[in-house]
Amino acid sequence: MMVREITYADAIREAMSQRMRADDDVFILGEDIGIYGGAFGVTNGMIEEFGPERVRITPISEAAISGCAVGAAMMGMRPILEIQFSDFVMIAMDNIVNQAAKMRYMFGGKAQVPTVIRLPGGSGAGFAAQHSQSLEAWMAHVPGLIVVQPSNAYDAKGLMKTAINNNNPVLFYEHKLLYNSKGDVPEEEYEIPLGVAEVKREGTDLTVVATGVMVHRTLEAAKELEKEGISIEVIDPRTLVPLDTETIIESIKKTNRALVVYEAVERGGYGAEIASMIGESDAFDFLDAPVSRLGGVATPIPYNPKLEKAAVPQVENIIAKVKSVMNK
Amino acid sequence: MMVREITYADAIREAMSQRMRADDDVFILGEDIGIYGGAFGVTNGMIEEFGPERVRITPISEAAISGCAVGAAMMGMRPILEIQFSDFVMIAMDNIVNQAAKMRYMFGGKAQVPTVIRLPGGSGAGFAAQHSQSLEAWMAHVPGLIVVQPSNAYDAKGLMKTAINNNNPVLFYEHKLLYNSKGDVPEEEYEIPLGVAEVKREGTDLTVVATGVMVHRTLEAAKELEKEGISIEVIDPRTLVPLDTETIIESIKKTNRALVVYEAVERGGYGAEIASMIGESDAFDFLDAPVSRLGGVATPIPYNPKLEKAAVPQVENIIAKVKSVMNK
Amino acid sequence: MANYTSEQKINMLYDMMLIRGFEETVEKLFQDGKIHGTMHLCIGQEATAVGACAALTREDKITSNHRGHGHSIAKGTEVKGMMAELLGKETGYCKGKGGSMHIADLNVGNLGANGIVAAGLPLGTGAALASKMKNEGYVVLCFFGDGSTNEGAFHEALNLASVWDLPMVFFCENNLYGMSGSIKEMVNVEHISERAKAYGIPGVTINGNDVLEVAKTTEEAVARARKGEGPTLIEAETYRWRGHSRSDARKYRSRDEEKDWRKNRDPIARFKLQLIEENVLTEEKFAELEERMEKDLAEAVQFAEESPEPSLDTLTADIYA
Amino acid sequence: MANYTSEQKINMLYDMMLIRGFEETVEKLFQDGKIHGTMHLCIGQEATAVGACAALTREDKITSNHRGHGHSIAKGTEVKGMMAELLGKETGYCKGKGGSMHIADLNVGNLGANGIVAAGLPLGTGAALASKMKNEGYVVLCFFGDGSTNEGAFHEALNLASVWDLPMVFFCENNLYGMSGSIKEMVNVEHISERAKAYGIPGVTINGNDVLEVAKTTEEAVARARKGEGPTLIEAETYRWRGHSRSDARKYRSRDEEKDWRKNRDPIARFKLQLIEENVLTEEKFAELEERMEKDLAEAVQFAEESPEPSLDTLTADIYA
Ligand SMILES: Cc1ncc(C[n+]2csc(CCOP(=O)(O)OP(=O)(O)O)c2C)c(N)n1
Ligand SMILES: Cc1ncc(C[n+]2csc(CCOP(=O)(O)OP(=O)(O)O)c2C)c(N)n1
Ligand SMILES: [Mg+2]
Ligand SMILES: [Mg+2]
Repeated sequence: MMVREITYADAIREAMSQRMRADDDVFILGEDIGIYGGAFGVTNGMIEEFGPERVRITPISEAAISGCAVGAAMMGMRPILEIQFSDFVMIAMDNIVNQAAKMRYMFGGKAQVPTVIRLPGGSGAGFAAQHSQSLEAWMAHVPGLIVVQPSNAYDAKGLMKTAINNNNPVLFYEHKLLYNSKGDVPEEEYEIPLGVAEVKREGTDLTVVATGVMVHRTLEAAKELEKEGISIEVIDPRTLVPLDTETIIESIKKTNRALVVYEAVERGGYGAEIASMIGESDAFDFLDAPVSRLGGVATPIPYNPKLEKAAVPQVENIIAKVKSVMNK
Repeated sequence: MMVREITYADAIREAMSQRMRADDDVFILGEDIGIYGGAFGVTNGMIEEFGPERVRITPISEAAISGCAVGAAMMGMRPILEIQFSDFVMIAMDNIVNQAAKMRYMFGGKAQVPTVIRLPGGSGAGFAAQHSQSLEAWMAHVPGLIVVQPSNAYDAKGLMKTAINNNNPVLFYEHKLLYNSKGDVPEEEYEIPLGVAEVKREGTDLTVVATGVMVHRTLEAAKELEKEGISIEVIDPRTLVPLDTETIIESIKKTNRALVVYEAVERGGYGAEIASMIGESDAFDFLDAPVSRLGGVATPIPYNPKLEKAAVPQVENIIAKVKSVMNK
Repeated sequence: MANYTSEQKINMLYDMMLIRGFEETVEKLFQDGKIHGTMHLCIGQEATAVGACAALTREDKITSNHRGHGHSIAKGTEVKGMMAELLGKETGYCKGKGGSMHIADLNVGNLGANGIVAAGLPLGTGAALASKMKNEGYVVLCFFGDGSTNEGAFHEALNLASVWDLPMVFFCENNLYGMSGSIKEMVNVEHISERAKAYGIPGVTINGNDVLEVAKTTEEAVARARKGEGPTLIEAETYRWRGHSRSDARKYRSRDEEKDWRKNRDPIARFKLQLIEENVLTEEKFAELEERMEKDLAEAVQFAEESPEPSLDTLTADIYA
Repeated sequence: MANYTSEQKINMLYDMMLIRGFEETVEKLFQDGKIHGTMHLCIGQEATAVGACAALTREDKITSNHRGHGHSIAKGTEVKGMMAELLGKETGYCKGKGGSMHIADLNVGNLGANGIVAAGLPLGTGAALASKMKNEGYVVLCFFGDGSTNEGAFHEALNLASVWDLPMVFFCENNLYGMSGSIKEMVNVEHISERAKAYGIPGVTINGNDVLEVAKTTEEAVARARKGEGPTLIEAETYRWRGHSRSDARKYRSRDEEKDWRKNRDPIARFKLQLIEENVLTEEKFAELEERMEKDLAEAVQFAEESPEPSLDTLTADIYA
């Protein structure tokens, strides 16, 4: 396969474009996704290739456009909806949670809702409290939804194809800070299966389960820790629902220590689910220390850059937390 | 104090009415809360006493009326908003999460939002998937919000007064199945502090932290288990944010075993936060068994009553789960 | 504009009778404790459901709301499967998992009732968009009540349908109340149909208890939609004879008002009389229809009662495709 | 209807100049990397902010949106604290925690900018309700753009304000685009003001670049609101000279269109000329105003740059009251 270095944003665009070339039922809709290319340039050039019928610029109406995506999916299309910032999904919650997630079940299996909802999330860009949240835990709590959170360009492309071809509503969490991060990505289409985590780094002393941008910060921390003789294994679940519990559990049986690192507010974040799952699994008997979590501070995201950084885990926080767990 | 037996619904009404008599800034708004008395009769008779200015019947406009409550609170009123079923809060999420929860912080402490949002939740009444959810975990994940979940008439009255007098947005989760449950309630006003759990039953073998309607099912289970020689301690946190971690931890240090029981979908529910918190606390070293959870099945709530019962923990499930933890 | 044949008119009358009979049966079963949960009966509103659906082909779609039994029957969904669903049986349209507020029958273009007020409108825009993009030619008609026009979803959906010229008909059943809220106090316009102006689409107010007027008006709107000229907002004035749902003392309206609508504006009595005057119907024929209806409903109830409950292991079936 | 004194007119002109100068300064600081995040400049729209606020008393309130710098300055919020906020400093109106999209100054009735399109409207209904219930007599004016009128929150808020006769003015700055979306393609009405019909309230479209016309029209609406006659929808036509936010190639509109608005419809140049013709202003006086503006802004920048950053321990301060 021909492989090049492209960005996370390019990878998402490529996956969507390749699916649109292959499948007439696939189309994208959202605010400013036409000539503007979307708030983060992810759809740059797509309207030029596919035209305004399949790259549908919408009014600023999150309730209508999310319902439109769900209704179109129900009738055989495969819409990809861009919510400009994941924070605006508040206005689309009814269509996602009360409609899309439950429709198949409520109708006795007689409908399906193959739609992908793209949600750029996360802090670090100075957009403050209403444009920087990480609320994937909400969606992961809702039966009927699939929740995907790619941490790099390769996964973003592969998971996007998987998401588009999946027959259920898929919440696709992208991270603002990752859009320009580059990685090796094959030109050809490929799928990454749901519920298959990736061991990003092998280690012996402690297993860190990290999501999204935290995967990178944890890998950086791992380098530092190695110098101090601490060897950590880093696992990126890649998809929260379904979750690859087996890979996580097996790793912890080996390392005997577990830390879950996530950007979302620690309290009630999905890391709490992962930590609880570990505690209830048969890895429990292998634990030499409590399963620990390092998540975001319980605060709205502040505008000031120093405060903003302090609100979510940084490399140094991860290093410190790993050490404290090692000393337990 | 003069004490009578009244229902959970009566207790909430009495607390609101007493506050409205004492404080002109307190008023209620919502759909059908006038002569209709609200979907569950909680506001019966209030419009007759307080009139349409302070018992404001609204159009069916959850986005406007939730924003209206927040804006009025910001300007010195103390609105109590009834969302007819907690499931409809989807349409009010922006006002609660992006506005009310963050306003004080975003404005550098220059505003406050003293409003109570009443959310009748839970399953068991045959209302199916869109009228039976338990999504308190969403709110408990959001900094800036307070989350209250009374399990009985006494707590409902005391926590309602506390909520109304609190200067922050308070999500007040009521349970459909509890509205007609009776309890001893003083006529006079009283407050129950936030963040103070109640030990509903003392025990020695295992601590169950249960919320909402699960408190009652757990107490029933406790009676059965006692016959079999298993003594469980039952704790009702009463408020999820703030959470009384100390009472929970101390209890577990005594019993050495912990189970969290909740109605919400187990995956990603607030019980995961409680379980993780326990695992990370200094109760960890006292644990003789993994911290376990018993929550709702990962399914939309079905209409058929047998299936509906099977979707959330019942007394027999709690008994079985306790035994399995005892045998670990 | 179709001139309905005698047979078509008789079918319309029968459907209206079947809807009312169905609702009365459901009410009875509810009182007998055979149906649980809640239900929203459409007795008194039979002409809106039947008239609107008479203007649709089987391929056309509808989205419905919480008060959806009539819409379903009018669109061709069968009372057997509906009754079984209300009894929570495996043979119900939703295998007993949906109940009254979620009956759907995609085979006849019934995209489902909905428990969330106004939610069917955004969903309808999506179905209409699919029709347009796939060139399938079907039209989507959304049923909703007067009260739901104050939801943001109503506004956003009508605007989207208008700017995209979607093949849709927005059909508002104005029965004067949204639960206990009198529409006169909930909006500041004389007619809901005036709201069409905000979207640059036609809006019309009609007598929702005259099934032929409803059918005629809807046909025009459907024709417009099919031609690609975009959506229409139809406001059909009618009245809900029963309470909002299972428990409603109806303190918010007067018995006189109720009596007036029942006595003087009964859509079935009106149509029956009209057909008799047109010599399309006789009392004998009407009696036959009643017999047939009772038989159909009796069979439906028997079918529902004899059907098995869903097995416990179906609890987690059909969550994901 | 107030006839503005020369002094008032000069103050209006100065406020417009100050707003533009503020935005140009912010733009420069952003390019120099001294301001991070994003910003939405209102250059070209100075007359709407100043004209609307000229019709308000200090006790009256405004809610604003993402493009709120002009609204804040016009309502009396000081540039020092605003600039400090944009630089993320402790002395900023939000102690450095809010930034451009969340500047608020309750002391002068500025209830805050908002990062969520149309969110200020429902909040405004609440403030107006408080005014009514507490008998405080203040009016609430909500600023929002053309694009936000397609949000459900717009619909629900206008309806609620109308049925409750809330003392409000809904002020739409129609600058032809919502980000990249041309309003012509996003709504099917000629004028946004036509949407008032759906709520039974007055709607009017005016030249948003004529500050006196804006002030006059707003005054009428405010008077109406204060009398308890309910809200008014004002659509003020204007133009955003800059891109939507920091990074915008403006491919969705033509350079000619931009040139036309800048050359021929500059609200400041227009008002300046008018005041000179009225002999209220001279070139000398104008030069003085410019000097004063530059001094005010230079002081603001210096104040902001010299102000300390918030200390890390304020991270979790002011979350709960
Ligand atoms: C979003 C939402 N808000 C409120 C409700 C509760 N509710 C169910 S039906 C109804 C009244 C709807 O009135 P209308 O649209 O006129 O329909 P009708 O019942 O009169 O047929 C209300 C308030 C709901 N189901 N969904
Ligand atoms: C709910 C929501 N949707 C989308 C956005 C992204 N967004 C910010 S401003 C804007 C355009 C708003 O247009 P308009 O209301 O006309 O105001 P203008 O920018 O033209 O002043 C959009 C789409 C948002 N902030 N909030
Ligand atoms: Mg109605
Ligand atoms: Mg605009």
